[in-house]
Amino acid sequence: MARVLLFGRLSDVAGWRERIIDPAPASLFALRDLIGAEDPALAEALGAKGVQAAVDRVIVRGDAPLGAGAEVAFMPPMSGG
Amino acid sequence: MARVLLFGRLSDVAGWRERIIDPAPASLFALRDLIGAEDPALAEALGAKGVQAAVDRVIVRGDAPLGAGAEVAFMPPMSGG
Amino acid sequence: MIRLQQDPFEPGALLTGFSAGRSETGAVVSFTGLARASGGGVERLVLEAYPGFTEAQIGRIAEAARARFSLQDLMIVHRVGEIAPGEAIVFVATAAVHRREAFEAADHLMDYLKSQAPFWKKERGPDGERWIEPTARDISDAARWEQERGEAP
Amino acid sequence: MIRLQQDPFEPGALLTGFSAGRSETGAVVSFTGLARASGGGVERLVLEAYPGFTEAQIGRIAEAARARFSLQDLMIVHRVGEIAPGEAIVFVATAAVHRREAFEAADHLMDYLKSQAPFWKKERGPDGERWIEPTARDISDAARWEQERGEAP
Repeated sequence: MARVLLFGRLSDVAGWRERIIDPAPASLFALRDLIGAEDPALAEALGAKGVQAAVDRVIVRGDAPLGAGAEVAFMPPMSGG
Repeated sequence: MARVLLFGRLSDVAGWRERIIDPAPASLFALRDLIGAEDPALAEALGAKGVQAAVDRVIVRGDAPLGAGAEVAFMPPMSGG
Repeated sequence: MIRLQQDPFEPGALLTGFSAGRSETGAVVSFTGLARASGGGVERLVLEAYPGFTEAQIGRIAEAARARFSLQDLMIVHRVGEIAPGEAIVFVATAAVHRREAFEAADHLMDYLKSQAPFWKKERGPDGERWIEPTARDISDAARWEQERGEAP
Repeated sequence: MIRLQQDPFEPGALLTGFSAGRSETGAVVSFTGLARASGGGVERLVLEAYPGFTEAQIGRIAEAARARFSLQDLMIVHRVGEIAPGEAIVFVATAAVHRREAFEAADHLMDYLKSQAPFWKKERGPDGERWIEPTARDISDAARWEQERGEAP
């Protein structure tokens, strides 16, 4: 099981903000491909420049394994202040 | 007649803050020499690095003529804030 | 002190609290970011955060500033949710013995908050909604601090 | 707004007034200079001004900042007379559309107030009185702005 969170414009594109994927794929890239497979617009948005992923609240560059109950967040470029 | 103002440590050295000199000398340097002539410690302090003069509230570099009723200020290095 | 909040806050009241009782501080710098109406084009700014992660990342940004500058104290308050034009979005304050450190630390904090704190912002106006992404200048402003240390740009 | 005053002032109250009703301002930066006790070595700071001339010179410093940076507004409040440790000596605030201008203008104002505004300051403590002159850093800080424009250092 993995909990997936979308932020910023990604949740607008997908039409959802949070989702449980069960069973969870073994890796971040496999998870990204899975949620993108059923939604080409989301797949494109997830692949856009500057989109980052965090696994269990740690920013990850490249692929990463997903543990049991992982929290995976996809985040467009950040813009505070 | 000229009104002479001393600021900061200059007034501590001289023991006065404001003085009317009448008749006034014709120039700033002549005025400075006049008030320094009777007080060698003040003469030295007026010649110290960074001491500036203003005539009628305009900073003057070098000598300057003094008009009737001039206000002459001698100012050590400024330090606001 | 680091805080995220939904409710509006008053920057002056925060500065009053931050400056009080500082008999060994020489310099306090504050930055307040305000929501702009853009001539009526923006009715609300909507700020989204990643609860838990956002606070932790701001904590890391604060630690980096503390490690780099001689600070006595710092404060960061950031709004989330809906913000009306003229309301404060973010308040940062720094306290130091001398002014250069206080200025640079506040500047540094803002540059990183702008480009590396997990917030996503959209403008809502008469013509609908629009996501705001960091500008090229936001990115180059944060990069200044890396270059100054001789790191790769 | 430029003001010299004998009475203590509260920096937060000034920031509240300065930030209010700004629906087209993106950034407000404030600087507050506080009197330091220096571990008990300073009981009072005594600030002397040249009435009339000091206000005029601060006005020139403000005009230079307005000419150089895209500012919407600025405020300078400076104490004169006796100042206790922990009390504010000076408050500067700047308002701009973007933060870089607000930061740089506040920094610039303070550099010039430190070295070119007609104030003279002494510390009074248990060991007597001592005049404070601008430090080498105060002078080099103000010189930064000349060098950046390619003028003689």
